[in-house]
Amino acid sequence: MTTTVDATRMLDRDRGLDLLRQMTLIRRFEEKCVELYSSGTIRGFVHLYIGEEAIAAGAMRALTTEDAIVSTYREHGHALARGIPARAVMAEMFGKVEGCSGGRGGSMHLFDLDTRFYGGNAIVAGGLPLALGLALADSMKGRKAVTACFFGDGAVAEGEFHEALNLAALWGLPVLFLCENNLYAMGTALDRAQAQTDLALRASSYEMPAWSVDGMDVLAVEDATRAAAEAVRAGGGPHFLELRTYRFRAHSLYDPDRYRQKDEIRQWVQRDPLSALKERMQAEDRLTDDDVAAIEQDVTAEVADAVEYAKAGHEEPVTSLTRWVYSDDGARP
Amino acid sequence: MTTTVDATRMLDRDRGLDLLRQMTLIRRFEEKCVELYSSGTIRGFVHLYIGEEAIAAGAMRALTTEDAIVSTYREHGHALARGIPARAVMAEMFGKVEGCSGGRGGSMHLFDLDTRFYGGNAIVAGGLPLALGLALADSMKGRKAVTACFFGDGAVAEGEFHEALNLAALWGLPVLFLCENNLYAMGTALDRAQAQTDLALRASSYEMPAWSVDGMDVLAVEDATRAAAEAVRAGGGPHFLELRTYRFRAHSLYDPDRYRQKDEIRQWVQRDPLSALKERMQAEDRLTDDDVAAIEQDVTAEVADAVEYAKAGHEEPVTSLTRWVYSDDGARP
Amino acid sequence: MKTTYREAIRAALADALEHDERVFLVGEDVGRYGGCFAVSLGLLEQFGPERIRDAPLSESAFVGAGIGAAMAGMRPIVEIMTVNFSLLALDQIMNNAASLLHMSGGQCAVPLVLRIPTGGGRQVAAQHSHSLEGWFAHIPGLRVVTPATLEDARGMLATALDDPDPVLIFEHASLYPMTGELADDAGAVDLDNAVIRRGGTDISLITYGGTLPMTLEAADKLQDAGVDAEVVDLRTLRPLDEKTVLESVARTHRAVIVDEGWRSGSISAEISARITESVFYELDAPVARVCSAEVPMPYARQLEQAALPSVERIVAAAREVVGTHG
Amino acid sequence: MKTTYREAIRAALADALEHDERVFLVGEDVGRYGGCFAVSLGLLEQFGPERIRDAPLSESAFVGAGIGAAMAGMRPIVEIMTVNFSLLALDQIMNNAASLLHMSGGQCAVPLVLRIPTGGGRQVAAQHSHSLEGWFAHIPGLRVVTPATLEDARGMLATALDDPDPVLIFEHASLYPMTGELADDAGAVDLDNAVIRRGGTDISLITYGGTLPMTLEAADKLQDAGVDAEVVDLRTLRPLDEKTVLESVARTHRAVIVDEGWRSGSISAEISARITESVFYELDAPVARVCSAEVPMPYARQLEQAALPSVERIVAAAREVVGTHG
Ligand SMILES: Cc1ncc(C[n+]2csc(CCOP(=O)(O)OP(=O)(O)O)c2C)c(N)n1
Ligand SMILES: Cc1ncc(C[n+]2csc(CCOP(=O)(O)OP(=O)(O)O)c2C)c(N)n1
Ligand SMILES: [Mg+2]
Ligand SMILES: [Mg+2]
Repeated sequence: MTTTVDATRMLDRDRGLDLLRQMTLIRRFEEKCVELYSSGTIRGFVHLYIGEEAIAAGAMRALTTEDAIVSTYREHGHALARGIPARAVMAEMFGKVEGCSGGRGGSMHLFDLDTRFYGGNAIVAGGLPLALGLALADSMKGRKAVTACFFGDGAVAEGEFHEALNLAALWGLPVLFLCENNLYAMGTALDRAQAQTDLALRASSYEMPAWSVDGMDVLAVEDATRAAAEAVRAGGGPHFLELRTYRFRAHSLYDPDRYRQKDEIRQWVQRDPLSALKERMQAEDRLTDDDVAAIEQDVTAEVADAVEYAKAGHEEPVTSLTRWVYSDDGARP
Repeated sequence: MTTTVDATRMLDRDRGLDLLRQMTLIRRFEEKCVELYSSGTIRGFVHLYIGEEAIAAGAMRALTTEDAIVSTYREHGHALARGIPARAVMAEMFGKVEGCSGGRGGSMHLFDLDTRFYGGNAIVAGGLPLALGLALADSMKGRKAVTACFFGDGAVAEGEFHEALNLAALWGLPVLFLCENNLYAMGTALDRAQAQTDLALRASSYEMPAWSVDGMDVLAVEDATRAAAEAVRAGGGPHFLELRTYRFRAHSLYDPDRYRQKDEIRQWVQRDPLSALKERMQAEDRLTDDDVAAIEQDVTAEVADAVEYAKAGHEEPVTSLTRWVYSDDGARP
Repeated sequence: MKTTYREAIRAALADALEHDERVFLVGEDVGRYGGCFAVSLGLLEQFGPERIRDAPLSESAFVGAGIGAAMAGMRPIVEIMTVNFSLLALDQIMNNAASLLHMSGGQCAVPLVLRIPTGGGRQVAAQHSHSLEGWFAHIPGLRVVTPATLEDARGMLATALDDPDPVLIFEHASLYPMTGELADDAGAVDLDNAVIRRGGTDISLITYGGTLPMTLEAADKLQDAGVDAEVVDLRTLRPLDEKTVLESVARTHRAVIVDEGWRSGSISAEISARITESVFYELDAPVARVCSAEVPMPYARQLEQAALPSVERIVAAAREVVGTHG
Repeated sequence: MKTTYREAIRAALADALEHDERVFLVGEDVGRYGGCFAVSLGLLEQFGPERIRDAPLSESAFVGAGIGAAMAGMRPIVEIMTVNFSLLALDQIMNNAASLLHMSGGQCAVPLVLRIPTGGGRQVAAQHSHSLEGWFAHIPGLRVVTPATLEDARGMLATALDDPDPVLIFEHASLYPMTGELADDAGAVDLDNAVIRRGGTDISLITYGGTLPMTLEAADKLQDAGVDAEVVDLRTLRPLDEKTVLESVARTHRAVIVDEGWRSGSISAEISARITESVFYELDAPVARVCSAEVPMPYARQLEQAALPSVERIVAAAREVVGTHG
């Protein structure tokens, strides 16, 4: 079943502006990253979230500060929407000490325990077992927290996906599985990777409530996430959401993107979640051109400030190379 | 759906005698193994098949010599029913050069490429990926062979199970998955290991035909296996059978079996597949006491002969310890 | 008090579960079954299914779950039934447990304890006889310990649980029935130092875990042959207590390393390399190694025995090194 | 002919696919995408989806399928996208590929070729920068090779496919763009011998794979400093060509091993141990090692560079060993 937007909530202008600002921040932040990557300031692998912003913006708005997040290497959007300062994320991309992972993680490993953001994980499906453990710890400690675990459609083929969904359901763990189905795992289309292409059906085979959501509709994502998270929080055990989306850019800034039809991309770009929300708000007279201009200005300034902050940041001296291999040198929490 | 026995075939006395003899051979062979284990002649891990004989006997009778077999560490029954001489199997248990694996494998690693028996595998679910490859090779070579892959209910929780079923279905490989559901994985009952306890339903979530069979009814097993194997052979892609059974003995000769109710065991023992077949044949006047006596005598002689053969076998000299680590020394096929 | 290696570990587990509510045990058949080596027998009845958790056959998922629970402040003890199955969880161990602290710039400590029975010698053949503890010691971010005595079986767990980082405790299956005297007040032991189990002046026999008993036996045999051997128990394979090893070799000027791992690329090679690097000019003879033959373990008894280190092979190697073929 | 390491491997793949119908390539994104390092670009169009098989993210399943296909007489080439993901298939590699021949008493040979890009240096951080080829070389039953030149990139695959046993070919990702001249008739090369890439009399620099280029550069720098260094390229890490290494060290009496793996328990330790065991009395100085720092690879450029072997570190280590600090 696909959730439908509850129209009464649509009337909330602040909510719309908030979501629009969030998605715009992610979009502009990543556009800046592309620039900085071309100029060689940002290195390594960079996986853009452009086109998928509605999921991070909508889902995070439905979660509380008590909840825990487990993410992937395509996590700039998750990190920003969770509230990690753009400064700390950008500084991490620069590899500076001021980065949210001290410059040791880079784009694929953004961490922030203050917001219970347990990191980008660069092993496909590698984060799912971690999510079970976080949820188990919270439930053993009697916390009412939900662990939200993001992963892509490609992860569904991994053995760890199966082991994790079975164990979560078997133990009734408070995990919310958020599958970002953008139809491709690098160059491999969903139907060339999965015998069962209905991912919600796949998840429900573990006796876990699962449904699909239009991942290009930020309001639908927020509503579905809230409903599922509440069910999990209420003791309903793990839930699964398939968020149908599409990445507008290549898999990573390395990828020439030879495997997708230009037409397919064009069609999805027409469903750009930012434009979609704008149009909807405008249609309901909830958004003025000034609002949009203000958001753009505001967000551009935030990104520029983040870049300045990152530039001004410090490089860790090589003398402390082996720091954090063990906690002895101060990491013990 | 559960398959029903086609009564007309029941009239075939030879079939009944053949199956009864096969099951009796496995039963007596393993009873002898217990003796030899207690006396220290057989060492290592020994996992008894007693109670599950109907599966090996029924399934193997439905397969052809072209077909390939992948098995587990509980494979004495599979090996004997496939036609590996009791002598070679017993010699392997003794660790003799004359054993079907040259004494290097032991109880858990019976191999015989003449019958395309690709071995007992002691890593739970470790054999499933091998089965895909055997099937892929056969299909690429244009052979009409089926790869029959045995594994237990416990294997269903492993990531490799998921990866293998998905890949087999995705690539339409000629694999017949034979899941011996004896309700326990060592001390862990099915419902304490699987969120989805209907294993045929689990398998069908991969878009593969799957059904459950009474694994205590040798005729039902043979018929279901034949139907499934024919479908696979005809190009129907992978099929899955859940064979419902029970092990009458402990997990291994190490296991004190503290975790099962004596009552449960008693109830299942009343469904002993050997007695069940005998009663059915007797009820239809297809079996005389002399037949039973003849089979027992014949089988006892075969087992005794196997033991003599194994005793007379040779111990590999330690000078050839590192033989077969690489093929240089002659293994190249 | 008279006890066994198995009971000592069980007592350590019970202690930890009793005194720290953050501690729980998870693994295959650790509860209802009592542990495949009966180590956790009775703990389920004592502490209940919440804290003695039977897991399905899903090594990667429950090891990863242990890592996640550790990150969130629990003190999980995860048992992998045997090292032979640890390969299925190796991605979680190397890419998560060992890396998270560093990847997160010091935020994500992983106070996880993994208990892993290891070793060969029981005729369970190629897939069930691995000795990979030295191999795991290659991974930065992990601490790898190998209790070889009742004291260490009793005391290493508590210290491991106090460690903010992941600790892998490898229990050699052949040691479980080992019986002996243990002080009633035996408790936590350090995980930092190798220990000299037997003093000697002629040669240093360096070993750990399952091969300690046979190495001590070899030392006695050597004594009869007039060779006074010192026996060093590494105890911790990562980080190595280089100091104790080097000082011993600097005293005896000769060394034989005994290691059940396959020879090439084993921890014995690392120790040999470090000895050469640090006390080369103290050596009176090349460092020798007694390891397992480089073969997937065969089932046949005589072949398996020939593949494993033995008192005879240790004695022969030591005599070769001291040059006393008397 | 002018070519690159990447193109040389592609040519070797095309050759094999053309001349042996038992050969096929399977892995993640080897087809439609062209391989994540563009090694197999164009092969799908040339050989079709039956023989250039894109696999889902299921490392254990498709590596195991390769093993099974090899047992049944095919000659599969399985690509694991990078070594970082090979841990997910390690059970299949150690417990099946490396063990089946022996476990079956010589019946089940596994003529499988695994191609595995490896190595760090591209700022892709802790989970994507492993150099585990030396670690894999610990496993009996496997052959582990590390092409470091255009000739070996072009020629090792054919020989690996002819081998009746599993061969792991580790391609260091930093070598793919390496450009140079390759004979038009370049073909199969042996996998048995280490090769001296540069003759020298003062010291032996022993290395393999990704660190060969910097080691040769270091040798030139050392020449300027009056040190005549010999450079040995191991080429095959298992089984090791001990003879070539030992003969070189016996001539130069000094050795530095350069290895991108983490230092403790790396293949460099094994080589050091073997040198001590065999030519101890020929050594004029302790054997030294230049390895990667024992740290999960950090993202920050200066930290990663400090963690990896470098020309400077090799030169410094060599000068230390020859004692010429001039
Ligand atoms: C275990 C593993 N195998 C392969 C890779 C290489 N890889 C990185 S991302 C990716 C595709 C993942 O696709 P999906 O899960 O759909 O996420 P998306 O990139 O589409 O967001 C692959 C194959 C990896 N990181 N981990
Ligand atoms: C990967 C792995 N984990 C654990 C084990 C130890 N083990 C051996 S058999 C077994 C139970 C398997 O149960 P099931 O698959 O139902 O087969 P059954 O023994 O009931 O025939 C376990 C846990 C193993 N061999 N492999
Ligand atoms: Mg995707
Ligand atoms: Mg079972």
